[in-house]
Formats: sequence, structure tokens, C-alpha cells
Amino acid sequence: MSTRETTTPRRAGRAGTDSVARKLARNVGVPVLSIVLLFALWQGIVVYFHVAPYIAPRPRQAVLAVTQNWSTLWPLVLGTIRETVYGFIVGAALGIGLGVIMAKVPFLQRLVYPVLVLSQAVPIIALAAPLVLILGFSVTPKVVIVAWIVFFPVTVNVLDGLSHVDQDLMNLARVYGAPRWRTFFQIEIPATATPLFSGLKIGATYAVTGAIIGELAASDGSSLALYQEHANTNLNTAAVYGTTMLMTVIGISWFLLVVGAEVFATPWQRRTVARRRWRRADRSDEEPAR
Amino acid sequence: MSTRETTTPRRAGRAGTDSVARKLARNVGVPVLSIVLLFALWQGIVVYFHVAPYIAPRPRQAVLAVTQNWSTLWPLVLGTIRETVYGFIVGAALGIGLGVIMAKVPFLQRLVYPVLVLSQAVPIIALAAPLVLILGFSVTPKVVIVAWIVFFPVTVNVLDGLSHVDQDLMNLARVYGAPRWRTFFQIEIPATATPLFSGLKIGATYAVTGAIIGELAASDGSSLALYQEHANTNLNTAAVYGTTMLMTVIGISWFLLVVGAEVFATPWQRRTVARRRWRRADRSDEEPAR
Amino acid sequence: MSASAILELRDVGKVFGDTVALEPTSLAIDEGSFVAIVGPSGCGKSTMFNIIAGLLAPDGGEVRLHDQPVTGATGHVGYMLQKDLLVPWRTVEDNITMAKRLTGRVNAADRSEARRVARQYGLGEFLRHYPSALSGGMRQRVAFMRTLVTHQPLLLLDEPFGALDAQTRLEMQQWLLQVWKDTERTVLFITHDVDESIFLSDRVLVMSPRPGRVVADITNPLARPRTVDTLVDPQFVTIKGQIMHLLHGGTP
Amino acid sequence: MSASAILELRDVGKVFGDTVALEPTSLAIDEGSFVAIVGPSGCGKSTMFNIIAGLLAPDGGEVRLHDQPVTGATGHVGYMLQKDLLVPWRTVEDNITMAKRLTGRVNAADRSEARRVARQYGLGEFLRHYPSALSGGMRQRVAFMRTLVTHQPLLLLDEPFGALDAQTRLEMQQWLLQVWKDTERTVLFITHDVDESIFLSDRVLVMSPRPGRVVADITNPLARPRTVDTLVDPQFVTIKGQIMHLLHGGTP
Amino acid sequence: GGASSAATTSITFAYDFPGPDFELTPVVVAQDLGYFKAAGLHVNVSFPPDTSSTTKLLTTNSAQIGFLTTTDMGVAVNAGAPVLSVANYSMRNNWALFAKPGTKLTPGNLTAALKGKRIFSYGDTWTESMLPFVLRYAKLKPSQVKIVTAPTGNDLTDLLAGKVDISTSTTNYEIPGFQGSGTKGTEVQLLGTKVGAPDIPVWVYAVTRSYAAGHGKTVKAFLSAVKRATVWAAANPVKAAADFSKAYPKSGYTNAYNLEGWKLTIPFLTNAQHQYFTQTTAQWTTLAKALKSIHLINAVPAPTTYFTNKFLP
Ligand SMILES: Nc1ncnc2c1ncn2[C@@H]1O[C@H](COP(=O)(O)OP(=O)(O)OP(=O)(O)O)[C@@H](O)[C@H]1O
Ligand SMILES: Nc1ncnc2c1ncn2[C@@H]1O[C@H](COP(=O)(O)OP(=O)(O)OP(=O)(O)O)[C@@H](O)[C@H]1O
Ligand SMILES: [Mg+2]
Ligand SMILES: [Mg+2]
Repeated sequence: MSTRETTTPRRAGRAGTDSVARKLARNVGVPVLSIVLLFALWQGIVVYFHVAPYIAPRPRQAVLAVTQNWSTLWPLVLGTIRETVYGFIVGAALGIGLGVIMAKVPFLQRLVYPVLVLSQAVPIIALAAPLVLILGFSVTPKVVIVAWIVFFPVTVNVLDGLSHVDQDLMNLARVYGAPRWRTFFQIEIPATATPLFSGLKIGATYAVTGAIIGELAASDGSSLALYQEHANTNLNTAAVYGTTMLMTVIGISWFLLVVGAEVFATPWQRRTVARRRWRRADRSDEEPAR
Repeated sequence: MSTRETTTPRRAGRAGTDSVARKLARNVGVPVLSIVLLFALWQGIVVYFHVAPYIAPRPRQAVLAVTQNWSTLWPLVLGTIRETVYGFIVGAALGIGLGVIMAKVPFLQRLVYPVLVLSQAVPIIALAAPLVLILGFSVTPKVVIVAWIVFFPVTVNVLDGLSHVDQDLMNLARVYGAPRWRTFFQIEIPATATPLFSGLKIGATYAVTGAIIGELAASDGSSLALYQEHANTNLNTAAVYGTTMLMTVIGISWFLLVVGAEVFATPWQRRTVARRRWRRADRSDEEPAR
Repeated sequence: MSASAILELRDVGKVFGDTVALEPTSLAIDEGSFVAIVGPSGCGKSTMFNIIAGLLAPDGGEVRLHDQPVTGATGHVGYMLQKDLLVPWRTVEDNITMAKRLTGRVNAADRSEARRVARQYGLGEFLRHYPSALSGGMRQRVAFMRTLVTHQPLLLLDEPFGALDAQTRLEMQQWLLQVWKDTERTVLFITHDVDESIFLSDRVLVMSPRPGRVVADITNPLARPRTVDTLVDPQFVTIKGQIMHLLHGGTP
Repeated sequence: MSASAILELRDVGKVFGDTVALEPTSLAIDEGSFVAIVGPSGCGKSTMFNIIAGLLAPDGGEVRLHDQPVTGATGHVGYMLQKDLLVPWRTVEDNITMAKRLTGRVNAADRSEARRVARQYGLGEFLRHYPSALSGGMRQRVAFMRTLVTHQPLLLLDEPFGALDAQTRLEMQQWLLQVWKDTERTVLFITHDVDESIFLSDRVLVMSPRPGRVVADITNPLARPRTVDTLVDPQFVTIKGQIMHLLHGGTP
Repeated sequence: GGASSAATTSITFAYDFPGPDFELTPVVVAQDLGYFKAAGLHVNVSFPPDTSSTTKLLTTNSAQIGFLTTTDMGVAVNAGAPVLSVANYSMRNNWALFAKPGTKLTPGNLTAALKGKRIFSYGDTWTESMLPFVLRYAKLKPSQVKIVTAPTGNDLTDLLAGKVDISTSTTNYEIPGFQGSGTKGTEVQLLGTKVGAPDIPVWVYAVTRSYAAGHGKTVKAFLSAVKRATVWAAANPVKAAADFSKAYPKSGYTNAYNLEGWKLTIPFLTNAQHQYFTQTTAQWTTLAKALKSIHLINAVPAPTTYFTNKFLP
């Protein structure tokens, strides 16, 4: 048996490994191109159908509405980021915790799982108002809503990951005489890294939506959602579209940050050789530098 | 090598296969128990903290608010179901179509994928009003919003499924001289059934939320979301909680229906022997009935 | 070429980038014979099969079947791999008729033949079972039946028993010889197991890697039917020694 | 029992539900010996290993190591399976020191030993590689080194080369014999491959299934070091015939 | 106006809120009593996706006649939308501050009642243009109160639950809600006009300028039918509310709520001279100045930019 997975040839053979330039073009160039095309489409529609500016702005106007009011918007953006990040962290922690507990206590898993699915079927907008009533106008209800959205994919994936850790590997750890907690941290946790990050990425994509729903339901002072609401009331559609873009950018940035964290945390997925580490002290018998 | 996956023993051995009664208890009894516990918790909190009825009702009141107004609510529920189902079908079809196209045309995949991720990072509530302005007040904007939510997990999973079809199996079909379209329907589609259904189940869970957001933005005078909104203005919290429960039940029912469809459509996942088929005519040389 | 040759390769070779997977090779296979191919990993065995099956276009040369050129064309050989490639969503019966389903309609005659073959070779009880309910050996047997009912006179078997344990493997080998005798097909059989190659074949082709080529063509005179005792037959041991030396050199 | 026995089983047996996985078995293994165990699938070989390793509690009887009872206790043998069980998120070096990491801190001495062993057995170049970059044979070698550095005097190897192709397998067998000679461990080696069991061992235990029990205890007189020629040695062929008959009966 | 013998004209009337409520009563009554039909009209009612999209429906010709707050008008004109107010719906300002039963909220203690307190706002333009008048009256800087905004919240629940100290709304929406809550006592209310807010109309009927130019007859016919209905509904509140409840049985509102709301709307429909519908230059000037002072619009245009009375019945 060879180490290749496929015995018979693939229809479309790929010639060798790609150069760095090609990789960059594929991973950055193509997404940028697709976003440019999207903007071009938008511009085309607005111009072609003579859409009035208070119905829908041109891309340039939407962007200007953001850049020209950046000093006003920046603190609001920070607020939304704060809610998103707090909520994400709470949701991720809750998701991991629940996932671990459910994986370890099968009865609890069967008991809690239906409630979790239920929690996601509840329309989140119907939930915002009661939450504000209970938690007040602070940052808390927004954090709860974001966490509510984020925890679920994380729990499901952590549970799934932990349930699929190789039993033989777990038994091997027992043969070594490893205590349970070491096995958990040294084997179960890293073995769950990939599904965990998948869950986190899904959560990250939707986290900002949660923060915005929360902001609409209750804002203490100003917020990005409120700014948009006001812009909408004022028929300032450029600002409405601009803030929507801003929200999307926050969401995508957070998503990309999680992707970055994954790349950093799971180097074995992409590399064949480990990076040099900082720890050097104990490398006394290392081969001399080449 | 044995057919068991694990060579070394599992910590918690399971004694034989379960009886039908046990299975029923696990798959129906435990979820019911957990929902009963949830209601008990709700009742306990409301009673213990003397929560005023306009802040939060007791479970009984919420249920009564639904049952006593059933004749009013029923047509609204039907409306929400219709939007959910139409949107789900459109979203699923779009998701499958996009997944297939992206799997078959790698360049399109790279071009479109970022836009799809982007589409999910857009706060859906910020999107509802512009959609209504473009699409009018028909059922269409609701369908679009539901589809917007549903298509993404379907696309991602179909793409993933199609990308992981065993290349050797595809090549075997070529050796037989099979045309591409037959290979697609006989091999690629069924091989993608499991991830497809995962995507559909995720979509089903969130579909009702989409319909509710759509109803809030585009109503023609009556809808479940508006009924709730007005009950809220009325300070009729029993009806607010009742309708939330109703929405959740619609969501869960749709989810369970998709689960049911999966069980029906993928019998090989659960059975060792196929059910008897209707087609009998050509079974002339079948063994005599035992 | 021999008048009775079913398959002929004429200077067929394949290069992938820098790797010469298969040097230009010429070969003739007699109709009805059982030819085993052994060789270390990466010596181009599967590449040769893929070329014969029409999955890969050779860099040069020609593949001839029944004296007709078939280079690059599919649909004229039976093919089976180490992976059984049964589809989990079809019953045993429907897996056996898979080739027909992929190229047209499965009719009553096809189904009836599938059932007949399955019963004949000990899987009659499992016709309506899904593959997941079968053991590894049973799955390989179903995969082989699926290959049989295509009625192709030439069967390419690429390490079909590589994933089975020794006991099951021996049973499958004996079963395969039985089926081969019954159905009078021509078999090309890739294996890494020298015992297996000798136990089954009329002729063993030994290959060497980089560049992949046939370094020996050994006629196997062992009498049929073959039993467990064949494995300790002096003739067997002699051929084995010969092949082992070709593969592993004099001393390791 | 022999004075030099490192391991002793006294009436150790195991029943799973209706299946007698292992009949009460008694056994003594000499220190420094290489004992192979062959037997068909399901005859209780892995069950026996799991009992010795302490993963399974036997239904009765006792496991004694160095004349101390260790029944049901873990942490006193080296253990290796057909699956290499390398963790993909650790480098080769860190995989080798895995046992230490699972039971305490990995110190400089551990790392330095891991590097020494890896270099000695031809993996010095790959210390900072992740397992995904290695071939199957290299992975099994890393898995074996991981077992070695636990410094357990008794190694249980359960079909360690079952997933390798014949060529790599032969190389690994020779490599294993070399390591065994260097490190003077006691090895219990499960295999389905009769050739392998004879090629490696001083003694072959043949088991039969349902109920699982040891049906023959064959001393292997073949001289060491062993080479490819050993496989065609008349003594080898005789023992092989003997075992084949025990496993597959007179005629198939 | 009067019944035309010509064929029926079909128009769409866009409300100011995503769903129907009792302020729609005149239109419902006009429909139900056949006033529209008599005027040669067939009127469809549509609801905007959010409270600020009615203007967009008008300018995209998705609707021909719209129901707007006067602040929406001010903002729309400022944004360049060619809309024109053709009649007042109400003649006076019923926007008010509310507090929990048992608390004190009078012009005299306003400063004490507001200072450092949490004031609820839906984030609507009306509240935002009225609050400055109230704060000025109370001699408070905006930083001395805490305004919390919840566009999708409910002021009354938050007030009763103690999450805010003061809520803001119009009396006709606030009081029926309070009565439905089952809370004992009377909700404390203080009309904005008593503490510095100008007494100007809150809602108007509006069309686009081009529609006004081309379909003056239709506009006039609509207004005359609606005026008949308004007068009738003011005189027969019980029947009118029943009419509304019948027309929108699935709205989620109780008939009691609709009736109470409509009753509370009636006093504000006319001015001191018992006039309906008539707009004044002063009302628009006052409004424009208020909007300018909170920077919602950048210039105070001529009052005629906003309105015309020439279609009044
Ligand atoms: N599609 C391909 N692209 C690039 N190189 C290939 C491809 N297919 C095979 N090769 C290379 O060609 C050589 C021969 O491969 P082939 O699969 O024919 O070997 P094999 O004899 O079947 O080996 P094994 O016993 O492991 O199955 C190998 O070096 C392999 O890496
Ligand atoms: N945890 C378990 N629960 C129930 N039955 C088991 C369990 N482990 C093993 N068995 C059964 O016990 C018997 C012996 O199993 P064991 O794994 O020891 O066989 P083996 O000789 O190692 O087989 P193989 O060669 O396939 O690895 C088999 O019939 C198996 O199905
Ligand atoms: Mg191969
Ligand atoms: Mg085993």
C-alpha cells in the first residue's frame, strides 16, 4: 500500500506544489476579486435603474458615509466589537464546557441535548426583549445573545470531537499509567482542535448579528445599531448601507481572526516540519547549526 | 484484523443491543423529561421570585394564551409554516445547486465562497428592510430571508460531501464506461446524503427565525410575528411567551421532519437488511416465502 | 504475439513529472491464464492497470485487447481494488448489479444473475443486507461478484486481498481459484505477498521500482488444485526463494 | 515456573457475554525471549494482551510480572498496536516522549534520549517533522521507539506490522530484530503472518478460536541472524507446514 | 367632494408602522362604511418594513398616499424626497412623559424627577425632537439624564419592571397598554406641551409632489372620504373600534385596547376651533426649527416646502 490515498488516477491532475505567489493570488487575490465584482454589480444596478439616493446609495457614497463620520463611528464600532468579543468568549467557554461535560456524562448529554436544539429554534429576536427586562440596559444582554448564538456550534463540535477520540489511543495512555486529567489535556483536547475551531468559525460568522440584535433591543447611550436606525429614520441610506458594511466587516474580521488563531494553534495541519521553538535551554545536544 | 474498530477495550462496555422499549425511552422519554424539567424550572422561578405577570407569565398562562386563541393563531401559524417551508425549499435547492456547481468548477468555488461567507456575516435584520423595498410585501421577502439562512450550511456541506467522494469509486464508474451524469446521480449524490442532511438539519433549526424576521419587516396586516409584537405592546406577556413557544415548536417540528426524512431516505445508516420493496414483478426467481 | 493472447501491451510507458512510473513495457497475456504481478511499492503496478483499464493515457505505445487497439478507452475490463468500493446505500444484490445501473437499466435478468452468483458463492443469505453488515472477506467477495457480472473476459485485480487477515485471505484465495475455474476468465492479479502470487498463478511477473519495469517473468509449474500443502511444496519454496532474491537482493 | 520467567499467567481467562474470548490459560515467558503468537481472528490474542497490560480485568487467575502480582494494574509494560497511534499534533521527538508527558514532565534527559534513539535507528532527520510527513513504515518505527523509551522490560506488540506492505514489512522485521538485540527486552508479538512469526521468534504460540486457547507451543531452533534466505530454509518450511496445519486443518 | 360616476381608482395607502393599530381606524371606517367606494376609490392598506420606510414606499410609487409623523416629513424633505403633506391627521401634540403609579411627575418637580434618571426612548425622531424642549424647561443638560434607547423594546414593561424611571410615548398608545398590564393604580403622565414642548401635530397624510400634481382629484377624494370617516369615528368610538377589530382580527390587539386607544386619540384630532385636517405655516416652522436645533435637518426651509392645504375637503 502506498501512502497516497487514491490508487486510481484523479481526473484533473495537479502539477506539483504551488508557488507562494500563486498561493497568495488564490487566497487573497480571488476573494478580493469577488468582492470587487460584488461592488461593481451594486454600482451597476444603482446606475442602470436610476435608483434615488434615499432608496439605495452608490457604493462610493456608502463608503464615504463611513469614512467621513469615522470619529463618530469609531467608538460605536469599538462598542460592537466589545460586545461581540465578550459574547464570543462567554459563548465559546460555555460551549466547550458543555461539550466536555456532555461527552463525559452520557446521561446528561441525552438530557441536555434536546434543550440545546430547542434553544436554537427559539427566534432570537423574540428573546431579546425578555432578556433586557431581566438583565437591564447594560452590555450583559448583548453578551448573552451573542453567547446564545456562539455556544451551540461549539458544543456540538466539541462533543462530536471528544466522542471520536481514538479509544485505542486513550487505552494506550492508560497502559502508560497516565492519570485521567493528563490524558484529557494531552490527548482529548488537542484531538478535538479541528472540530472545535470549525465550531468557533461558525460562531464567529454569526456573532456580530447577535450583538446587533442586542443593540437594537437595548442601548445605553449610543450604539452602531442605533446609529443605523437613526440613519434609516433620517433617510440617510448611504449611512445605513455604510453601517451594514461596517457590521459585516467586523463579523468577517472576527472570523478571519479565528481562522488565524486556528492556523497558529494547529501548525501540524499545514506543515510537515515544526517551527523552531523558543525553548532552547535543554537542547544541549542539538545538532550544530547548519 | 477484526471488523471491530477498536482493538483495546472500551472503558464502559455496553451490554448487547437495546430493546425497543429502552430505545423509545432514550429517544422520546429523555427529551420529554428534559422539556418537563425546563418548564418546572420556569414555573419555579416565576413563583419563587413573585414575578409580576406583565414581566413573565407562568407556563400555564403562556400555554393558555395559545390554546384559547387557537382559532386566531392557527391561520397565522399556517402562514409562518408556509414561509418557512417555501424558504427552506428554495434555500435547500439553492444550497444544493451552488454546492454542486462549486464542487464541479473549482475556480467558481474560489470566487464565490468568500461572497457566501460574507453573506452570512451580514446581520440579517439589517437586510430585511432593503429586501422588502426591493421585493414588495408578498411572501417573497420572507422566503428570501429564510433561504438566505438555510442555503449556507447546505452549500458548505454539499460541497464538502462532493469533494470527499472516493476518487477510486469515481474511477471504477469510468472503468465500467458510465456516463458522467449517471455517475453523478448513482454515486456522487447518494454519497453526499449524510452531509447534505446535516446541512438541512442546521438550516431547519434556524429557518423559523428567518421567517419571523421577515414577518416583522414585511407584513400584510397579520402574521405570527406581528401578533407577538402587538401582544407585547398590549403587555400581554402570556401571549408573547406563548407565541415564542409556538414559533419554537414550528422550528423543532420542521427539524424533526427533516430528521424523519433522513431516517427514511438513508435506511442503510440504521439497518443491516433492506426493507422489502414494492417492486415485485421481476422477483420471479425469489425464494419461496418462508 | 501468441495467437491466443487476450491482452497485449506494446511499449506502454508512463512518466509523472520526474518519476518514471512505468518504463515502456511490452507484454502478452494468454487467454484464460492467471498472471500474478509482484513488486515493491511504487514500481508502477497500479499505473500499468490504470493504463490497461483506460483510466490513464500512456505516454506512448498501445494497449490491444483481442487484437483490437483500446488505448485510453474504458468499459472493456473488469477491475477490482484492495478497497472493496461497495456503495453503502445499496444492498448486496444492488451492489452486484452496480455496473449495469451505471451504464443503463438493471433488468430482471441482471438481478436474477446477481442472485444466482451470490447464492452459488455462499452469499445467498445476504442479498438484501447492506454492505455495512458484512465482514471484510464477504465484502471483497461481493466486490468480486460485481466485477464478474460485467462479463468482461479480462479481470484486473489490484491487491484485492491486501486488507484481509491471513486466515480470511487463504480462504479467499481458494475461493478465487474456484470461481476462476468455473468462469474461465483471464486474471491479472497484483499482490505484495509472494506466497499469494505463487499460490494463485500460472505465471508471475516480478517488477522493480524507479524506473518501474518487469525484471522477471516466471512460469509457475505447480499442479492444481492447490491446498495448504502447496505452500510447503519444494517447488513452491524454490520459486519463492527466486522471487525473494529478486525483490530483496541477496542479503538484506 | 522457570526461574528466569519475566511474565507468568496463571489460569487467566475472559468471557464476554456468551463468547469465551480466552479460556483459562497458564503461560510463562522467559526474560529476554521473543515469543510470537499466531491464531485466527477472534481467538483472544488481543484479549490476552489487554489482560497483561491491565486494561481488562480477567474473570479469574493472576498475572505475575517478575514474580509480583500485577493483575488489573497498568503502567508496567510497553504496548504497541497495528495502528501506530501517533498523535498528529506532536513532532516525532515529542511523540517518542509521549509516555513521559502523560505521566509527568518531559525533561532534557528524556528528550535527549528520544533524539539519540531516533538517530540510532535512522530517523534523526525527522525529529522535528509531524507524523503526517512520514511513511507507514517510519510511523511504525516511531511508535516502536515511543514504546522503547518507556524502559519497560516487557513489550507487547499486537500485529505491529499488519498494515505495512510486504517489502516494508520485511525491512521492519529485520529492524525490529536489530533493536531487540541491542536493547535486550522481552517481546510478545502477535501476528497473522505465519512467516513473520517464525522469522522473528524463539518460540511460537499457536492459538485456536472459540473458545480461545493456546493449542501449540513450538520452539523455533532457527539460527540468528536471520536473512531473506531464512524464509526458504528447510527448518523454516517444516515449522511453517506444522503451523499451517494447526491453523487451516489438513486440506482446506 | 362627492361620488364620481367614473370608474373606481385603485390606490395603496401606506401606514407608518409595520402592523395595523387603532390609528388606522378612520381608514378602516371609510372602507367599511363605503365612503371610499362612494368617492370612486378602492384603497389597499400596506405596512412598511420599518417605521421609517413609508416615504420610500411613496417615492417608489409602491403606495400613493402615506401616513407619516411630521418629523418624518421634515427629514424626508431634507433628504430630497419629493413628498408633500396634504392634511394633518391629528391637530395637537399628545406626546408625554410617564412614570410608575405612586410617583410624582409635575411641571413643578420636573427637574428633580428627571435629574440623573433613566429615560426610555424608542429612538424615534419625534421623541428626539421633543426631549430637548423638556430638558430645557427642566434646566437640565442632556448629560444630566441617562437616555436609554430600545427600538425593539417596550417602554411600559421596562418602566413597570423598574428598568427605567421615565418612559416616553404618546398618551393614546401608553395608557391602553398600562391598563392591560393589570397593575394597580394610575400611571403618572405629564403631557409634553405642559413642560415646554410645542403643541404641533404629530401625524399627517402625505403624497409625492408628482402624484399631487397629476392626481389632485384622487387626493381630494381620499381626504374627503377619510374626513367623513374621522368625524363619524370620533362620534361613534365604540362602533369605530369594533370596526377596526373586525377588520384586523388577527392583529393580536384586544378590542378593549383598540377602543381605549381610539378614545384617547379623539381629543387630539381637532384644534381649539374644532377644526380637522387644516395645516398651518406656524406648525411647520416650529417643527423645522426644532429639527434643525437637534441637527436632524441642516436648514429651515420655507413652510410651503412641506405642505399644501389645497386638497382639503
Ligand atoms: N497521478 C499521479 N501523479 C503523480 N505521480 C503518480 C501518480 N500516480 C502514481 N504516481 C507515482 O508513480 C509511481 C508508481 O505508482 P503506482 O501507484 O503505479 O505504484 P504501485 O506499484 O501500484 O505501488 P503500490 O504497491 O504502493 O500500490 C509512484 O512513484 C507514484 O508516486
Ligand atoms: N469488549 C468486548 N466486548 C465483547 N466482546 C469482545 C470484546 N473484546 C473482544 N470481544 C470478543 O472476544 C473475542 C476475542 O477477541 P480478540 O480481540 O481478543 O481477538 P483477536 O485474537 O485479537 O482477533 P484479531 O486477530 O481479529 O485481532 C472475539 O470474539 C471478540 O468479538
Ligand atoms: Mg498500487
Ligand atoms: Mg487482535
